[in-house]
Amino acid sequence: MAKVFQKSKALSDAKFHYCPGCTHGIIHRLVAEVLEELEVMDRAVGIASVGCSVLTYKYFNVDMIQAAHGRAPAVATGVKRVHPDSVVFSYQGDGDLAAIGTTEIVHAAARGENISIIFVNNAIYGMTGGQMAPTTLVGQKCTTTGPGGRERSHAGNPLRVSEMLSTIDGSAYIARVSLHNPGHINKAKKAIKTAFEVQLQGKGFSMVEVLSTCPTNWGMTPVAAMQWLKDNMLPQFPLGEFKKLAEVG
Amino acid sequence: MAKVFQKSKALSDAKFHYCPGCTHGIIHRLVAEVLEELEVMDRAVGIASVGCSVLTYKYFNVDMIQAAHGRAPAVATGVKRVHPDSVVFSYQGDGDLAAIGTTEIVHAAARGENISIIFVNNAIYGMTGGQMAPTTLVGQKCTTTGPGGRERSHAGNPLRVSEMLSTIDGSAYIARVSLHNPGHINKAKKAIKTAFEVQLQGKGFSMVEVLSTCPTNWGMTPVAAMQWLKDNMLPQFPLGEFKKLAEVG
Amino acid sequence: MARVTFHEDWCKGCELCAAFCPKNLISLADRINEKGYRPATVVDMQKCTGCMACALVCPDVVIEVEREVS
Amino acid sequence: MARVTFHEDWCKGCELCAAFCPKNLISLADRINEKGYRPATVVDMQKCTGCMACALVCPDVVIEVEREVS
Amino acid sequence: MVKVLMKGNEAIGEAAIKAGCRYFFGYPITPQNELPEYLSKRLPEVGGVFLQAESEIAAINMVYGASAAGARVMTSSSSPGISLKQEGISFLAGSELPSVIVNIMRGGPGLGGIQPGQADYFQATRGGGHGDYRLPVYAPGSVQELADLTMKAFDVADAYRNPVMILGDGILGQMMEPVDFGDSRSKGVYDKPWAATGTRGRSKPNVINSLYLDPEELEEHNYSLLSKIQAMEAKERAFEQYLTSDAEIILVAYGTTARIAKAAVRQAREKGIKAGLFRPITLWPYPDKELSRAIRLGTRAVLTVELSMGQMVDDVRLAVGGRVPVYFYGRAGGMVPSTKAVYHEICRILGYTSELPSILEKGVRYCFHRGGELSGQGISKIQSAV
Amino acid sequence: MVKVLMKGNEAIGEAAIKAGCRYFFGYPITPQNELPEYLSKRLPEVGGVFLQAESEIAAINMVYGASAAGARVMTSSSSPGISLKQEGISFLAGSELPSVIVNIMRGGPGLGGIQPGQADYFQATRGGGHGDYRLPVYAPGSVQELADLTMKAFDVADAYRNPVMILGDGILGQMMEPVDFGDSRSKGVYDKPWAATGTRGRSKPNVINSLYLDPEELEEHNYSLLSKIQAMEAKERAFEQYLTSDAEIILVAYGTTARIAKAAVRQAREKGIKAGLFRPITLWPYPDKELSRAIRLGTRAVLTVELSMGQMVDDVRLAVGGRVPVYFYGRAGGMVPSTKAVYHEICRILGYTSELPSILEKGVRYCFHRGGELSGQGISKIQSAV
Amino acid sequence: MLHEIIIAGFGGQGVMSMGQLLTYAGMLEGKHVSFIPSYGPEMRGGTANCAVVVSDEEIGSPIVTEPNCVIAMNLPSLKKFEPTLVPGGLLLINSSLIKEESSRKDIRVCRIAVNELAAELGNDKVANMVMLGAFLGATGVVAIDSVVESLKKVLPERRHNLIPLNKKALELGAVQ
Amino acid sequence: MLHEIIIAGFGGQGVMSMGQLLTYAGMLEGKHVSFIPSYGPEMRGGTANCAVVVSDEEIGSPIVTEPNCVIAMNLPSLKKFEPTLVPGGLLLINSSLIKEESSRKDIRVCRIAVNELAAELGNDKVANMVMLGAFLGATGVVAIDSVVESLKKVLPERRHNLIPLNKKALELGAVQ
Ligand SMILES: Cc1ncc(C[n+]2csc(CCOP(=O)(O)OP(=O)(O)O)c2C)c(N)n1
Ligand SMILES: Cc1ncc(C[n+]2csc(CCOP(=O)(O)OP(=O)(O)O)c2C)c(N)n1
Ligand code: SF4
Ligand code: SF4
Ligand code: SF4
Ligand code: SF4
Ligand code: SF4
Ligand code: SF4
Ligand SMILES: [Mg+2]
Ligand SMILES: [Mg+2]
Repeated sequence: MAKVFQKSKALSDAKFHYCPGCTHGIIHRLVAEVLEELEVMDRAVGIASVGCSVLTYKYFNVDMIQAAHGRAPAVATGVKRVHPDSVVFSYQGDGDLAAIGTTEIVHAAARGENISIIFVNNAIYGMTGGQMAPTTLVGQKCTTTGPGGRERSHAGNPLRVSEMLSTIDGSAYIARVSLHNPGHINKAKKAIKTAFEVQLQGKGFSMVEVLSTCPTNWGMTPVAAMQWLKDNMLPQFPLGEFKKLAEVG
Repeated sequence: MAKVFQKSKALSDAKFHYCPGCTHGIIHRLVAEVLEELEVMDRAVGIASVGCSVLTYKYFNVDMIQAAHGRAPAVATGVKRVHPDSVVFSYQGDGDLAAIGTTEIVHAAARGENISIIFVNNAIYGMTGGQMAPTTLVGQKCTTTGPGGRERSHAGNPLRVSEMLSTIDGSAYIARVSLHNPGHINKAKKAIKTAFEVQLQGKGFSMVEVLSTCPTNWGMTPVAAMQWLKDNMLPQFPLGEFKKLAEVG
Repeated sequence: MARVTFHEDWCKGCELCAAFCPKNLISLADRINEKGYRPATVVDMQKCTGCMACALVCPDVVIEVEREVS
Repeated sequence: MARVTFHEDWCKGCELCAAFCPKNLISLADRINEKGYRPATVVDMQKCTGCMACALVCPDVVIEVEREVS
Repeated sequence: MVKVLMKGNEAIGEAAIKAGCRYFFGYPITPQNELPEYLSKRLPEVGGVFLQAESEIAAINMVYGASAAGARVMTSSSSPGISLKQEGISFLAGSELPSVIVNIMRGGPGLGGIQPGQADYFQATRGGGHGDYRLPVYAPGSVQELADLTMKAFDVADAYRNPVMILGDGILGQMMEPVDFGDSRSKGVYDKPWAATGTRGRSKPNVINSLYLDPEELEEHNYSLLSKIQAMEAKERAFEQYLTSDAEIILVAYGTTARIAKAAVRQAREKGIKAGLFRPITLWPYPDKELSRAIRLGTRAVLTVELSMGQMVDDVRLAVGGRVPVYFYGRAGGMVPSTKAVYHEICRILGYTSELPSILEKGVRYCFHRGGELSGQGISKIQSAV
Repeated sequence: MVKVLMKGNEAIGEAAIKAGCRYFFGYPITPQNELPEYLSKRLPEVGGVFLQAESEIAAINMVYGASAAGARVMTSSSSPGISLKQEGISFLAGSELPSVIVNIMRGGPGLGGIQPGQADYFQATRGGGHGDYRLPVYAPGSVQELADLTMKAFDVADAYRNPVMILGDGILGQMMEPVDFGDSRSKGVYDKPWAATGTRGRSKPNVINSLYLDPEELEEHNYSLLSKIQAMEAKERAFEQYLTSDAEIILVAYGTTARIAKAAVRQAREKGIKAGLFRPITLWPYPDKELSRAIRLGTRAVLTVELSMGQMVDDVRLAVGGRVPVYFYGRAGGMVPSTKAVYHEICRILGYTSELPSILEKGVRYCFHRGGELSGQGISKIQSAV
Repeated sequence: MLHEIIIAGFGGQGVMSMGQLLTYAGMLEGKHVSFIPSYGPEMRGGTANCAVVVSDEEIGSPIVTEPNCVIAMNLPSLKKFEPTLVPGGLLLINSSLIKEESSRKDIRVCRIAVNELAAELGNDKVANMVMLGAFLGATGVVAIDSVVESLKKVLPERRHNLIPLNKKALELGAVQ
Repeated sequence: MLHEIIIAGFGGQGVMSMGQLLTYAGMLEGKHVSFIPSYGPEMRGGTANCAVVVSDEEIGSPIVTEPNCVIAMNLPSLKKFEPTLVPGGLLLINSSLIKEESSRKDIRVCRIAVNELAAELGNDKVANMVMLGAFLGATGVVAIDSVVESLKKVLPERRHNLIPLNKKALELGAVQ
């Protein structure tokens, strides 16, 4: 018998600190496997953002930089401009990327910055305890929405980041994937791999938005959270490749 | 004989400080006429941003607030939430709105904030002396582009803000207009009027992007600048109504 | 019949009005206004149609237009 | 023939593997691991197809899968 | 006069409502989240607006707009988020817009940690932002004071048309104590004829602005701000003295550390050691004259205790003016000195060596002798066994 | 050794290149635009990268990334833009990332004006950002010094793994003076084994980080930062003394105002008045011991002159320690005191009343007497006819 | 009297409610009280603790570094806080989860199998109330009635049906 | 000698180049020099001025509040800077644009019709060089040759053809 599935070398020995069933762990694994398969571990530089995944710098077996809340794309830009041959990625939550970090992500895309973004959309601020995120669904209850959940007339609409960034000329690859079952997890990995390949080909900005769960702050079991993602997030956040430059292989 | 054209009451007696032939003055007039025609002068609150138009607070005959660079939409939000019956608009340049203020404009749109934005796109930082803007065209020479002008591979692509904001669910009316001749100036006024009407109807976020000239920093006569706008900006920034909610009258 | 009036002291001599007057009626005067600019002026007022093109493009609200209205 | 191995000490008992195992082979053990969780386990290993569904959804990289490869 | 048991963060929220504040704009950050969370529920109940902004910067600029429009308005954050608000705070001061800004401090610099800290003292008291301006900074020492000073802050903000800061720390924000809102309310709503509300019949438009391109005009504006600063310096200082009148050593501490210092002073008094506590309640204006006067002939030393590497100690030295040595004892990063450690510090300084443990408690210590010379700088890294 | 005539802003740029800086990230703002504009041309010529960021915040975080990746890197801005960088600066300090930050100060607060100012002294010298950290702050007084200190700044930044600030003002940035870059270069490129470059064969990944969730770890980190701060305090202070050895009055001023003060001192000496100038070149670490020592038996007063309402005067008072009265004279908003006004101030303080004009020049004046008591506070709003 | 109490355990063991109820009860009895929770990410699935002070006089420091009572609901808590107890202090150990004995000889130790006792009452969720009862039985810091009174104030109306059970748990603990 | 000079005029009158050339020439002669321009939006279409110091000794303050020479290229500049001249100072007036006379009696005044003189040379763009020449003729702060030398350094190679004309203008000014 052969091992057909084992932990990637691009993951360190540190145990994840995430809540039971939190999909951050799945995404870590996918990114690590892609880094290993593309053989770029020794020139990869990852940017950890501020959110539950702030400690990613402990989990990836590559050089890592912890960035201020929302500023990972700017930090990634700094790294990439100094070492154009490095493989630079950021790992950001929806509060980090789609709220405070909007300017930085939009302009990294507009510059066609040759970096890859892993965007974890779990429709909530996980780390700070369940406040409303820009991606929170209308009606979804959070600690700052009041008992009725997000009200469209008061707090507006969930931001569809992939659609927005696709309109920007510098973006080369934009995809939205989901983790709600093993099949989609495999697709998510394919998209992440494409994103890194786009970077390796020097095509410009790539981002994969990963629909994820936060069982703790959604107040559900991990299994129920997967179902909730499927039932509620997919309609608001359709999956697909929103942008793929013709030349992207 | 009757006066068919005269200065609007919504303009103060202060003379504009703009350079000769600068289209900021035209836009001021259009906004003023709309405020007067809609009879909202006494409940209008304008937000002046940081750019050549920073002194607009001297020119409009309505209550005005000068905002920090890029933050006019947030300031407008503060005003509108306190006085929902007021008519709130911001007047922002492309450096202000599309660079440093990206987060604020995107999220004002996402909230469906019921305000109107006048977005003056002159493809350059006017006030600070001609540096590259997010809207600067590829090849356009600025004081910070180097002699070859903006290089796509280094500084990326001009940001098409109207297209980007149109993808956001909270935006109710988004249009791009131009001032390169009297006919288009009239169309620009119509769009501005629609934007304010959308606000009066409580439909949500409205923005009119006005393609404008900066003869001084483009290094041209005002007349040549109008032609340059037509020849170079229109292809990159197509005109039109990018978003008009069905209900918008 | 139509007439355009220039608030000369506001004029900056940018010549936009001149460029867009369909009748080519506008030119800059030789005198200098208080701001140091040569102000725009119309010599041949009879030819003015009151089309307002000049007023619409003037960035400094220099121009008033009067015309016969029916 | 296939086999799954659990690095029990990493398991947080989230039950995602159990939910997605097409053969319904996985359940939580009664014992408690060092982190205070009931770890996932497979009783009827013969039925395992090595489909990897469990490993793919496990957020804590607990599971290794072995299988006959041709 | 019913006491309720409340978290500090929530008490601030309730006090704001009692003070007539109806608008809150903020962005989540630990350890102050209970404040926005509380207000997200409470404000709509009283007809107010809670809006979660897209960032701290957006929040402070929404505050700018709401204040410009005449409202009583608040924002809150913690250290890194407050750094992001510095431009906005400078604008509020420059445009003379009243507002209340809460900083529930945590460990820094950078992302630091989320445990309590007092290392934003400099930032709060002397312009983290650019330009000449000052904020009244209140340093509550209990949940009751968090409530009382929050209410006061709104009045002071309106009276001077100036932003005001409440400077707490993670412990104060998270702790529960009984609090009595009583009939305490703010002095009521100030008339704001300057506000940008739409002219609504007013003949002259109102303009809110901090730009003065003409340097002579800007200088005049600076002078008028300075006059206001001087008025606040004269009238708005607050402090507490505890057993200072005969003290050989005066401890100076604020907020959480003042609580610890008070306990240490008691412990010292029980042993017959004449210690006292001077607790500034306003960190700006600093009660420097009052502290100066507290130092008498019998005062042999002043000891500043902070959850920092030494910041308020500058103000203490300025007040003391070199007359007695100024000692500093600090912990950092979320670590908090024990009452006993502070007591030992008192004993060490006064020479009661028999009271000292064999290994001193962890902490940073230094001393400024008369005339300002620094000495005895040291970091004890060994945690005492005690 | 060829002198070239250069604008201050451009001299900083050229000096950065001479120091091996190859990366610049910035955002336009007056009065420092000539610096990024210069580098947008020069950096590509030497194989470097000039990138205009989308904001000051993006710029400082690009600096963070480039520095983390091992590069010598610079950013520049002016007052409001520097306020926006405060979180980033705190992160740079927390993660121990060397970098050079230029602030060409203008009038504040808020949008203020674009004329020269010195009102960001507090922000620069004591953490505009949150947490316990310090930046070496250089205050050049001429275009030559702008160049020399910029080069030095890169070395100091790398030596201590700490951000360093160049604090100039609009006049220094805009003025032209001859400058000699000579063979002056930085000490060369520092080895940065800690940088995040990709492991490239290194066995252990490098991590750049300022987060320490465990308060004990964060405290250790704070202590290690403090040790570095103390080392910089001991070794990196710089200052100039001019005729202080027999001075009855010592003027203290930096940057542009030091130039004016020097001229006023000369004017006084011509009249036989014993004035001297103490010019701090590092504002942090402040040369407090040196200033303290400059005060001798014959020193009757110290006069601080600033383009602010009084900020550095705190450091002067701390150094003087109450031994002689500390006077302050300041202008604001872009207005600059004339040499004669400063000379008059000297005469006024020393009692040479016959030298005084009938109306004193515009400005803010106060005096801290021995022991720190404030007095004689006043704003002269009337511009003298002189 | 000055009571400085540390209560510590796993996230889900109701440690915070114990502390808050005790604090509330103290307040109802007119005593000076304070409560400080641990906070932050370590709570998530990890351990939680709180410091309660109940005093007849004004409270100096609400921060408890040298408690005179420690309630340890799990082993890590015992390890962490046992050494901080003042000599003569009281240590309450949840013996349902902690098999280890205390190593100190200069303190008073009570072992209570709160999970089993709660199970006796038919609801293991009230294990924390059993422990709180035990604490009150041993110290009398506040009366059980005051805690019950506090429950009435803290619990929403619709959950008042739980009060009798909680009261039983407190009383059961108190007699251990 | 210490020369403190203010040069002021409209934006397009070449006021900054005059100042820079003078400064450059001073440097070439081994003197101590400094140059401070006015900056900011007021320059846009408005007025511009600069302060030049040329000195044999180290320069104290480069800021000129009491110049010993003022060159006024237009009326607003005359109004603004004439009062700041030290008694005995030199005032150069561009009489092509300024009809007004100086109101001070304690200073030296020269009126030069620089526009007309420049027109004589066939290029009104060199009016500023005529004025600079007049200033040098009156004061001898630096030699005309040094200014010509400076032009060589400041102008890009392809514009060196303009140097003879500028030299003529300087010389023409110097003999006024
Ligand atoms: C400047 C700043 N503001 C706020 C915070 C507090 N904060 C920490 S994480 C976070 C948001 C986390 O949400 P998200 O990015 O969605 O990540 P998640 O935890 O959901 O994975 C916030 C607001 C901070 N650390 N810094
Ligand atoms: C925080 C901050 N950053 C930078 C500036 C400097 N600044 C003033 S205006 C401006 C940009 C103006 O460009 P734009 O918004 O396009 O307006 P325009 O002048 O072209 O109309 C900048 C960067 C500032 N005042 N504040
Ligand atoms: S809080 Fe949510 S996002 Fe964060 S670790 Fe827990 S489940 Fe994951
Ligand atoms: S610089 Fe450009 S945008 Fe500004 S006023 Fe002049 S022409 Fe208009
Ligand atoms: S109204 Fe028409 S025709 Fe008359 S001057 Fe103006 S543009 Fe010319
Ligand atoms: S467009 Fe207006 S400002 Fe321009 S020349 Fe004509 S009248 Fe004058
Ligand atoms: S490999 Fe497939 S069949 Fe085997 S345990 Fe895992 S999910 Fe079940
Ligand atoms: S998915 Fe992983 S962590 Fe969750 S129960 Fe299964 S093995 Fe354990
Ligand atoms: Mg999230
Ligand atoms: Mg622009």
